[in-house]
Amino acid sequence: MPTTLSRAVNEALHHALATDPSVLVMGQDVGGLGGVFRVTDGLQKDFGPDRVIDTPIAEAGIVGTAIGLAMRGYRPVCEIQFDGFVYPAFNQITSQLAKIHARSGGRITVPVVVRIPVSGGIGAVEHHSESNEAYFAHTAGLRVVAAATPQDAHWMLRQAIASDDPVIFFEPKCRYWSRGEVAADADLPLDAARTVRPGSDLTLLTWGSMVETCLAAARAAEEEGHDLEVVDLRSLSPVDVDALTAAVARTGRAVVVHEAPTFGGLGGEIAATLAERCFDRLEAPVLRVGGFDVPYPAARLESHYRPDLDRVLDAVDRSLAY
Amino acid sequence: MPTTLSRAVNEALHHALATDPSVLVMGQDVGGLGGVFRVTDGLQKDFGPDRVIDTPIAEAGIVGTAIGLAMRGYRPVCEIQFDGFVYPAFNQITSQLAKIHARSGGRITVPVVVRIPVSGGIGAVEHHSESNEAYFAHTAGLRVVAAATPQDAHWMLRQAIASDDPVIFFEPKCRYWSRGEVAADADLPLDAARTVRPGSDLTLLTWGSMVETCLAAARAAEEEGHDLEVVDLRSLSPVDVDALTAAVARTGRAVVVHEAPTFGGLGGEIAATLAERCFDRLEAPVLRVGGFDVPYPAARLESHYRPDLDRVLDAVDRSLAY
Amino acid sequence: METYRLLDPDGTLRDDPAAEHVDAELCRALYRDMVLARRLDSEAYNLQRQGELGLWLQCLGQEAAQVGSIRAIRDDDQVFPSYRDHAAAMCRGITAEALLAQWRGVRQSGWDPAEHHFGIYTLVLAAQLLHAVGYAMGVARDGTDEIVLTYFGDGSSSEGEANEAFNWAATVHAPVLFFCQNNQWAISTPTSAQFGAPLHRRAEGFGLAAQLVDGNDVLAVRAATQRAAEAVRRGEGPALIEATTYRMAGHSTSDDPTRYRSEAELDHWRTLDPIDRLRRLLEREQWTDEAFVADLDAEADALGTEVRRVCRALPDPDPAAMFAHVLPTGSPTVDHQREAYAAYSASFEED
Amino acid sequence: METYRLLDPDGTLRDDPAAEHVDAELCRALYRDMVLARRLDSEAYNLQRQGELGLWLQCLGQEAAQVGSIRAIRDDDQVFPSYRDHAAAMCRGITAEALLAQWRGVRQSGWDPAEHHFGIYTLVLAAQLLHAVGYAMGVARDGTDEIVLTYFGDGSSSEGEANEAFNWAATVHAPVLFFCQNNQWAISTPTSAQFGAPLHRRAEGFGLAAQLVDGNDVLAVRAATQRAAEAVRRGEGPALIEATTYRMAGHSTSDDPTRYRSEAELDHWRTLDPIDRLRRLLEREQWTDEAFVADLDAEADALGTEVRRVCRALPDPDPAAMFAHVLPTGSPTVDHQREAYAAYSASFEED
Ligand SMILES: Cc1ncc(C[n+]2csc(CCOP(=O)(O)OP(=O)(O)O)c2C)c(N)n1
Ligand SMILES: Cc1ncc(C[n+]2csc(CCOP(=O)(O)OP(=O)(O)O)c2C)c(N)n1
Ligand SMILES: [Mg+2]
Ligand SMILES: [Mg+2]
Repeated sequence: MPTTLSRAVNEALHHALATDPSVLVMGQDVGGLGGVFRVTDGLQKDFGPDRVIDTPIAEAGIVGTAIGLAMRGYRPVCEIQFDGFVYPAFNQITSQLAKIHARSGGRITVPVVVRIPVSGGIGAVEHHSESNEAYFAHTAGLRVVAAATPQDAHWMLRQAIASDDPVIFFEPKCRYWSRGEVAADADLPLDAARTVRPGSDLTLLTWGSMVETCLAAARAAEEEGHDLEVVDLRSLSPVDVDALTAAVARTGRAVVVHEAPTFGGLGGEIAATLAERCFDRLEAPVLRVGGFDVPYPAARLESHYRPDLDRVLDAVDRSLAY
Repeated sequence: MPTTLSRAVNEALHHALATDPSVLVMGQDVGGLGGVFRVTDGLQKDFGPDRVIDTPIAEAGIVGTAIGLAMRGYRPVCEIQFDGFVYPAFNQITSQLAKIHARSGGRITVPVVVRIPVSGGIGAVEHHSESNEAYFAHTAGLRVVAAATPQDAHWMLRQAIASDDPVIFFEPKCRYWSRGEVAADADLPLDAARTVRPGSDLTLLTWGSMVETCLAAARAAEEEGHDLEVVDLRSLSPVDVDALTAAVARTGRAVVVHEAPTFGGLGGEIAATLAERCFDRLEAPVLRVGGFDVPYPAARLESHYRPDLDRVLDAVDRSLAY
Repeated sequence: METYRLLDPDGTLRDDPAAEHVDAELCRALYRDMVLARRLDSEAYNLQRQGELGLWLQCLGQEAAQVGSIRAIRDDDQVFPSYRDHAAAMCRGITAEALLAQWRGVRQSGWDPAEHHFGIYTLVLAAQLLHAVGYAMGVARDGTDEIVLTYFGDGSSSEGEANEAFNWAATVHAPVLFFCQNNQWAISTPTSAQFGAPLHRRAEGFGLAAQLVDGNDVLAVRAATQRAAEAVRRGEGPALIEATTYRMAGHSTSDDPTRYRSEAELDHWRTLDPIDRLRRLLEREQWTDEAFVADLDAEADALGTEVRRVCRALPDPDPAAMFAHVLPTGSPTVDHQREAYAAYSASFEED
Repeated sequence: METYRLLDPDGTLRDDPAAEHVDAELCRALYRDMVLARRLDSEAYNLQRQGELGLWLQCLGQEAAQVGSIRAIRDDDQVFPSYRDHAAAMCRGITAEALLAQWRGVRQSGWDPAEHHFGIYTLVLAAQLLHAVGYAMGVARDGTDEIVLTYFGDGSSSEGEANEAFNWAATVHAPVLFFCQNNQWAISTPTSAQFGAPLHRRAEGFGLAAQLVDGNDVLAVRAATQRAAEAVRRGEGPALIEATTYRMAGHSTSDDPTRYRSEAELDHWRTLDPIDRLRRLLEREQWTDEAFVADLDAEADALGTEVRRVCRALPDPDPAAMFAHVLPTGSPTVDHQREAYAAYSASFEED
């Protein structure tokens, strides 16, 4: 039975809570309400308010106390209500969560997972549609991942919770209601990229909310006789560079697609790396399709802001025509 | 008479305070102490504690109240004591300072300058040597600049204060005591890159603390018969892409050098852009030399962490040998 | 601290010096403000249900807290609102169109803060408190006698930035009045999970002059705000008012409050409704008559019609709007993207 | 609130129930702790002046606040320090070598927090307060009877995170004791520019049990901390102690305090020196003798020698250390960089 991405996350949390008494779920409204996206629905009923904790509205507090709990041996899974509300916790994330393992010479580990519903596409008001993965990916000491399917949302979250690393876990909110199978086992480690669709003419590299868009573009291109490969990065830090390089070395053409503003986005890192590693194999420049370099616009403009099938295909055409 | 970079900043602040009654200087210890780097030395004596304001220790408060003051018609110049202490203000910077002009449909302007002594090289303790420009450059709605010389520190700061844009102003703290001439006028607009040294074999692209390192590398390479160009980006957002592209199109080889961790750093953006724009002109991949993807290490290791002349030359050699 | 109240739920005025200034004209005006606000609020709710708005956050039940406070300060006193302060906004002359635009998703904000001395809504909780303090510092520097008022909720008070604002204001003695609408809930989180001691006590601890007031009593809110505002205006330092009220609706149109609160609780608060309460006074004192009621009904109906009309008429923005106002001095990067996107869009039309 | 004091500056014990538990053994032990801490502190200062340390932040003058508080809690009570808490650290058995490593720049921290129940120093002001609250939540969940104590300064109390911690602790009733060393200065900023009302009052406003204590009176600090700690341990909820003390040195070895404070102020506080004060009591009560003094002198001298020795002996770290412990489970990116850097470095040796 295909399940929704939201449900797949819920079941991962349920499993973690059920099998590991040190796991805690904490965040604003995660308890009785089940979170604003109902991702934590029913968890407090099953595990009680001491393990599924409604917190005060204080994001630094959520991450900061989670760090303290982790130091005590707990494995807190924090929810940040929306992407745009993680910034009050930025100090705790960058200077503490990311660095404390190194700062302590490896003596302190803080297995905290910070779940962030991310990106746009749901017609939300301002600050509710940010794609801010680049800030975290650039922060050494964090593991940063983005799930695009129910399978990955479920298994990557279970892997993230089981990992001793601090993990920033992005869930594309516009995909919460999308359905897919969740297998009985993880089929990839947390830090591996996935070839979602093989192809020989050009590689689309993407993650999170844009995976489906790229798949749609690949299907559309197929009708025009182009065989596009789609790679879902999944792990945004560290990036599975070898897999990406191998793919692009094979096709000779690459387009990186993400929803975040293009300038200084993670796409720059990927494109730069591929341009360096595949220098002699590239038949066209690595192109990027991203959000524009403007604050995320009002809801009625988001279809213009977010990369869509046409914009991806436009870049594909430019690359193929090169 | 050559002046220090620190003094050049001081004089720019002095000039702004003297000529524009709406300018305020605010931050921790900027008054009687003159700041921990003495950059604001004497300003409170000359302009009083109402214009050179010692604030409580609350970085969100510094930026947040500066925004309010700007809404009232003031032009606050905030000092963040060290790079690593800007994160508590990250929320005010990303969601308010950067976005409020757009959010208000252009009705609100917030001409706030946030000065940040940045980067390492002074043997400091943890959190005092961060190179965090990429976070801000990726944030649409901010102007981000880095001064590398007394001339630029002075004139770019005066331009930043005069500008209606919110500006993140980076001062490389290891260069505070370096000396240079400050001309009677600005010689470049705030958003222009500068060719610090012309050259025909390869272009070194850099900013802030690494400009001097790259110049030293170019001098060393000259002895080996290589003619390296050095371009100081100065403006990190927006980037003077045309100037960079023109330079690299000419030399056909580029190495981007910065002190921040390489992964997801601004170097990726620059390299990706150049690789795309100069695809047919590049004789070698655009290489990057940056800090390692680790938390900034203990002081006794920083000489290993920071790109130095040898690491730059190593990349230059690899590029030239390609 | 005892809750300050002038008007009991049954509509009797208490014996209090402030009650002496209460007259028919005042009560009718406040009543009108509240009734019109509630009408706009319910029309907007309906429009959201019909898909005309993306989201709406109701101020239902909080009309007295907002109307009483904003009517107690001067029109040139700058206000920094949160996002549920529609009644206050309306008192400042902000139109239905301006109020709805943001929630329809055609703009990020609706009105000119300078024109109305009323800032744009702030959705990032508590951020506006620091802006208010900074603005107030500017007012003090300018030597004028305005004050600044900022609205926020019980939940927002837990944010670090809210507390930095309280402390900063107290330290620099800024002419700012913090106004908390404690509506008992922050989405699904009750105040018992938000703080360990009442906010007005915390405010005193920071050195703010604090009052606790019945937020469903528009007369008490007005009197308390007047008192606080005048003290702030006289330079006696910043103040905080905690107004006890209740969010009668869900948090937003996306919320399902039945998941976390009881009908009994709602019933209790229904008996404390701020509009009913004032109407009881109007009736008891015979300060109302058929004409007043009929006129107000008609005015509310007209407003309802207007709200529906302007909402549906709000045009979708031009994509170019997205590229406007990124940097006041402009950016070649953005210019280039605007042009490229226009050319790209045009290429479809050619097809 | 009156400042709690047991020992007057002239060395007389006040008439207070807590004074009854004061005896020679206790006073000698506390005196020894303070004298040794001061010695380490001054040796480290000298080493910095000689270039052996990159930076040093002295605890000079604050020994009573630290020793009195840490000696009042159990050894298994977890402590989250700030960065100037050397006297407290020493009481927890942290060696001079561990204390100096960070400031010499050979490591980012010195000791094992689990072994000493004493966290690594936190340089980002107030961040540790939230860790302490979270840790305390864990203690409460575990159902053990430890408590958590966290140190911070007057200046740090203005940070949003500090206030989130106060509020959070009060809300969840965490077994945590916030200990503020109000040393009157935050670098060059006096408390008058830091807050508008005393911190202990603010703490009460948050719902914390608060005490104000003479931080230069080691006996009062110890008694107050014991009282607070036992209440926290009994589950009565979180508490805060504000200890009034003074930073006798500059903020750090990089600071020049003559720029912002007067010699007269320093002179005043010299008369309140915590070590002198306890020595006066020891002498007055004849709880000291030549042997004690001589032994302690010798012990302090030995410590001084040891501090100089271990500091100079601290080896420069291997560059590979930079790549260690980035992610607990490792990262191919970092592995690759470590290997590449090793190969690169080796290439020089070949030359
Ligand atoms: C920094 C931040 N964190 C979280 C949110 C999500 N959020 C929106 S409203 C809300 C509850 C606010 O409660 P309160 O301050 O009491 O205001 P009310 O909605 O009751 O008027 C939350 C958690 C946000 N907008 N901003
Ligand atoms: C978030 C942050 N902002 C600024 C600083 C810079 N800084 C270091 S110590 C200090 C003063 C702290 O004063 P206080 O908390 O009273 O502690 P004390 O040094 O007096 O012990 C400042 C501003 C910092 N370390 N962290
Ligand atoms: Mg509320
Ligand atoms: Mg202090």
